[in-house]
Amino acid sequence: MNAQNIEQFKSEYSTEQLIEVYRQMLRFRRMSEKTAQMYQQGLIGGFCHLYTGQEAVLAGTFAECEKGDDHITSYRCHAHALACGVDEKEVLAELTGRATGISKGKGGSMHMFAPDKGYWGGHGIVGAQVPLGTGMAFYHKYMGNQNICVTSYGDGAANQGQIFEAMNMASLWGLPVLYVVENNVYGMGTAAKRVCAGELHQRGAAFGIEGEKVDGQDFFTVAEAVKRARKYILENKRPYIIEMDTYRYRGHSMSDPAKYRSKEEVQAVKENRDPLIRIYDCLVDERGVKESELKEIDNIVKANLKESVDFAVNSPLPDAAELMTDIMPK
Amino acid sequence: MNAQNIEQFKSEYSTEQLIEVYRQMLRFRRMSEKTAQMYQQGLIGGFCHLYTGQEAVLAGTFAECEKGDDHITSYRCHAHALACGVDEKEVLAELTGRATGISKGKGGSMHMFAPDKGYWGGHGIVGAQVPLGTGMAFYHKYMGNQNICVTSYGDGAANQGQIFEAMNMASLWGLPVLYVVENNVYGMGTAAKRVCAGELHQRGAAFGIEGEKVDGQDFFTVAEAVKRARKYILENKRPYIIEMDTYRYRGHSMSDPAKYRSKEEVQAVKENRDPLIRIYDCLVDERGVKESELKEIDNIVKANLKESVDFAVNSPLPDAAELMTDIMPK
Amino acid sequence: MTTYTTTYRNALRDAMSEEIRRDEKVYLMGEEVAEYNGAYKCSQGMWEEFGDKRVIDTPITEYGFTGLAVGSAMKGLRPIVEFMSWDFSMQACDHIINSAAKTKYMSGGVVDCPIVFRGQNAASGRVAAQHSQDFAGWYANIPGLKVIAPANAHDAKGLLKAAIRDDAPVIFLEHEKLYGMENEMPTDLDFTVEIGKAATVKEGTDVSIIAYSYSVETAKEVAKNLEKDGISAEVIDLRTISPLDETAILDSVKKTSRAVFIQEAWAYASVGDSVASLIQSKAFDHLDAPVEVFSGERTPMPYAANLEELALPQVDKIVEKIKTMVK
Amino acid sequence: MTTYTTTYRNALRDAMSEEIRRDEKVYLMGEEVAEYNGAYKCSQGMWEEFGDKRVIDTPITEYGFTGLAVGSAMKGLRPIVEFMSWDFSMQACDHIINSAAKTKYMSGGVVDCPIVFRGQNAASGRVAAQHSQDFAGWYANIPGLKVIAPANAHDAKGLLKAAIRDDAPVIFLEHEKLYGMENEMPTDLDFTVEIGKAATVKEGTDVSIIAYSYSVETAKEVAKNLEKDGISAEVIDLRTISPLDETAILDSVKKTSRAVFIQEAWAYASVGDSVASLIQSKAFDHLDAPVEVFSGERTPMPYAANLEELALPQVDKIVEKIKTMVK
Ligand SMILES: Cc1ncc(C[n+]2csc(CCOP(=O)(O)OP(=O)(O)O)c2C)c(N)n1
Ligand SMILES: Cc1ncc(C[n+]2csc(CCOP(=O)(O)OP(=O)(O)O)c2C)c(N)n1
Ligand SMILES: [Mg+2]
Ligand SMILES: [Mg+2]
Repeated sequence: MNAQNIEQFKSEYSTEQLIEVYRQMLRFRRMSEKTAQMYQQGLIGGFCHLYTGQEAVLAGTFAECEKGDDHITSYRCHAHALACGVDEKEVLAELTGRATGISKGKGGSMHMFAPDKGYWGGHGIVGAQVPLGTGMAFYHKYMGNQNICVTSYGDGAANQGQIFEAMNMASLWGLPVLYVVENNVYGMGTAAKRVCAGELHQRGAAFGIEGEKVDGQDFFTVAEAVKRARKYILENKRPYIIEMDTYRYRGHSMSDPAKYRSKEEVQAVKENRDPLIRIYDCLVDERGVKESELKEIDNIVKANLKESVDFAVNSPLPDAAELMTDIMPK
Repeated sequence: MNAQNIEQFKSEYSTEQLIEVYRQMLRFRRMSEKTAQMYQQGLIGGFCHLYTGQEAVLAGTFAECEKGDDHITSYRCHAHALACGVDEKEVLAELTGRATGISKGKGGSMHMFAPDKGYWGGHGIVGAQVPLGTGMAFYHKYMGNQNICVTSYGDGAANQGQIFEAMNMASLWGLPVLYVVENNVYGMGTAAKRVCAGELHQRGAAFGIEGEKVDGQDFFTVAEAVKRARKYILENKRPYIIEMDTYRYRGHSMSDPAKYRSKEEVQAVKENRDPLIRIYDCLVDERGVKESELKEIDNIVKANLKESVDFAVNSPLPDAAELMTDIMPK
Repeated sequence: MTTYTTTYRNALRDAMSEEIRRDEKVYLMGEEVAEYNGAYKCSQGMWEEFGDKRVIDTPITEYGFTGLAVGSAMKGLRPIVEFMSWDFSMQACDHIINSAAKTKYMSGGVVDCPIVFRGQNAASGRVAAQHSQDFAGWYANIPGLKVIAPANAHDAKGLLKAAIRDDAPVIFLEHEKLYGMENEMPTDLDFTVEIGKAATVKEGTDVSIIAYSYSVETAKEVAKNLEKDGISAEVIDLRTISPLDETAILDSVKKTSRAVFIQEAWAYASVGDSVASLIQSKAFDHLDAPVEVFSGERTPMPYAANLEELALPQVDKIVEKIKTMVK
Repeated sequence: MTTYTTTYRNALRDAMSEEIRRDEKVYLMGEEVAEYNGAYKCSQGMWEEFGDKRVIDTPITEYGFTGLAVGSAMKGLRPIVEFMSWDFSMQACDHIINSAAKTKYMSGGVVDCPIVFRGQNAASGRVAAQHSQDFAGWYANIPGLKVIAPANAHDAKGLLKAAIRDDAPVIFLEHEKLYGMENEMPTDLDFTVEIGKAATVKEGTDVSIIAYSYSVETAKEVAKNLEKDGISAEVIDLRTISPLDETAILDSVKKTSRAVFIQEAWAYASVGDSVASLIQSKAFDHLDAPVEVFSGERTPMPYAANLEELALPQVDKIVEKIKTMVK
């Protein structure tokens, strides 16, 4: 599959659309930063995995998905919820374990769902979302829908046997699933190269599934690849793999000091490959958007976020009776 | 890896050696046929999986293994026991559930072991022997041994996620394991092509593991490939995959009437690709061995087998006290 | 009410077929379920009738296809997943528990998972250590799952239909030794047996014998033997293991003052021990003797015929014990 | 006897290090155990000391590396396999059970599998539904396995060393809330705690409170509360869950005539229910009240702080109940 000329692809996005993309990525980033703060203040408990640095993967993917498509991912799932249309309020209320949270405070940081918005979580067992997402693609085939399921997983997860099992079936049965490997270089404290033999975008080759690796730090590169992949999947009735070359700025979870990598390594990505800086520069340099306008967007995002934090911390804890509800269907 | 010239390879085998190979394959075949009879007579119970038709895979593999190598396989494990040096008596006594069986009658058809002979079973869970065998290769690396573990599994098993997980580690850690896929065209009633996307010998490619597919019905072809693979594995400290193109003559187990394939299909293999006929013809046509000599070998094999059957059916059932022994080490 | 008579095996087939006809969201998936008609022939003729879309042969990848089926159930399909043997569910239990059983709760109630996992459970005869385990206790332990283990063809059909219509994930444990059992059952397409209700198989006054699945046959045998000695045993078939029909159990024990549980499963952390714990906790003052739990011996299942027999609950031993309890 | 004081976490590290030094066949394998020093820092400094051969980081493939370790154990190595959390053992339980626990029997005794599976078990605090399950019952159910769950640093060290030296496959359940607990223990390199022996943590006369792992802390708290009301509770720490120290349990109950079990696990098919079943069966005539089992609530673990607290055994409730039992 040949990539579209990226300049031409870029030109298909109006400035208005790109500003919206920027706003979305900023929402992911700001919420993530705020979440870190709140965790340190003790407002959030348990495991908490942030998405800072990987925003272009999500923004690019969503920019080229269509209504009716499904999305499923791991525990690193807060930004994914926003991308699907969930409000910061509901995410932060969940993170703080409140009754108003997206999962009524029962799911927590790793378990957020919004089925009405095509968002299927939020899974804590490494790799588990991949057969699940493949099953959602199975649903679309079963129903004759022209939709795909975007199934995201990490470089560490990519070694899980269940992923190979799912890919074999996806290939045999022609399921409309887009496998998105978010290769952020580490699985917890382990560098991908220490635990992954071979290339992750070629992990489907044994089953005849094509794949490619793209720069996951660049919104346009991601979006172009996803657009092409989505078309390929629906036209050919085949799954497809995109490996996103990306990076997480923070430790694996809030309790990880990330001593397994150097400050310089992180700094280099932040300076040279930051997804937000890239889209910002594009808007200012190529589209002539005023920096003040972008600043204003940031202000609005921050104001919104502040409101959401207030909403969350002022929300009540779940009622004690909630302990024993939602276990079984009525 | 280039295959050695097969005629030259053949010439490395003395006629005496080839007669022994023939005798071994005949032992596998005759015992398998006898097992079927005994099953029908009600002397054997449970699931019972025969090896008829696949004999060259085993004979060829063992011909080129060395002392200290380990072998592990699935539930289709009776011939493998013989190949490792277990006596028919112990196998048949196990099949009939007697105290004198190789597993004291406790293991049964699917569970036979002879660790002192490098034989590690005999596993009933599809795919499970593959990580186990990879662990035995890990042992050899750990101990600095110049030995490999031959790990056999079927076309159906080849889809198991745990196999991919094991292969990833085998590749990363350079484990001396030879993966032998016995592709006998069916996994139970399911044709391999219905459930296996892609080629089975390429299933390690994602991890940088090389593999090849060979004619598993021809002793020399198998032996040549295994010899080469073993050398490659030890010299390069890398795993390797050989897919054996083979065929099982009987149903999956004794309770399978095998209606999913035509009589003609089976007949064609029996007539054109029978491993025993091939080695027989080679001995007679190329080595000038008298048919009467081969007939005599068959007679001895049969006489031996008869003695073994007698031994088995006249052996006592396990003592009742055996029910609760061998559960925990002392 | 018109009825017909068929085997447990065919009752399962009929239940699945009727529900597949009734609801386009229902499909069957598993190893050998389609072209081969099922390893135990429980889906005989279904692939022929319903085709590839609704009756699906899978690769031998329990982890993967279970996860796939669960994902499709979250989206609203209603899969029936066959495990050729429940032993193989160990490859899939992560999805059964972490994905199917827990997601409703984790999602604050918004994600349902209407799915049935079914197949042969426990010792089918001479298949030895890796193919004879009883998983009732493991799955009963887990909140968010319903666990069913029918002991006759009538219940097999009625409970399987109920399970397929249920919005919860259901564990459905069958028994090879029952597949050939014939019983009468209604032809009514809406015939179901209510999940969560035990059945009194035989009324009695001296002792309550409680069991599930094939052990109900053992219990009936024990009861018949006791009759010769003038001991009147009540036999309770749990039918549903989780949720447990505590009322039925306690009512019976309050009447008989003695209780025995029979199971093929290993005793430690089993359904039987929990029922014993329940009875002594909730009917302590009614008990004339401790509750006795008869279980499979604490050993992997041996292959030898004589040992296998000894490994499973023994009618004689149970009869003897009950005699000492009652006298 | 010289002693030293250290944490449960470091006691585990010391146990593993001492055994790795002692026996060249012992190695540690798992996710993040080497360069990261363990997700919970239980292998702090080990990789530095022993290097890549003996302390091995694995890919996140529990099924595969468990099988690999089991295979190496059959050949005679003595692996210690760390599950970062026992929840993830669901991906590996087939090898733990079908390969490690059953092979000795299936092979007529000739294949041993000396291996220790260890890691954090049950609720570590706010980690919600998929990371809080207690697996004691599941593994206790299985013959061929030993199951250990130490409740203090001293036992953690002594039992882990004993487990590594044992030729059976051992399940070793740790608890995050105990990792920081400090205790005194012998420096002797051959210090071990015998597997299969419970400990009397506190003597008492009115009620036996039995528990394992972190619930021993709950039991101690309950006992302290009861003292204020003049009730003398005996606290029994099982330490080893399987094989169960029946004698210790029954001796205590015969003395106190009342028994309570506390566990974080779900009740159905649990260790607690089996202990209750045992007590009523073997000490029926000694009991002044039914055995009461206090367990985790029958729900996936919620994330919200207040709900999580309610989901776990509550000291107050237990105290209240015991008061009614004793009065
Ligand atoms: C089966 C399983 N094993 C281990 C863990 C613990 N764990 C959680 S996240 C993680 C690392 C995953 O890395 P990767 O897939 O690269 O995703 P990332 O966190 O980088 O987004 C591990 C080991 C788990 N949750 N599930
Ligand atoms: C995990 C698991 N699933 C299902 C089965 C039932 N089963 C036993 S053998 C078999 C077919 C295996 O086929 P293949 O790997 O091709 O080996 P072959 O029998 O042809 O030698 C199946 C489905 C099993 N034993 N284990
Ligand atoms: Mg990663
Ligand atoms: Mg096959």
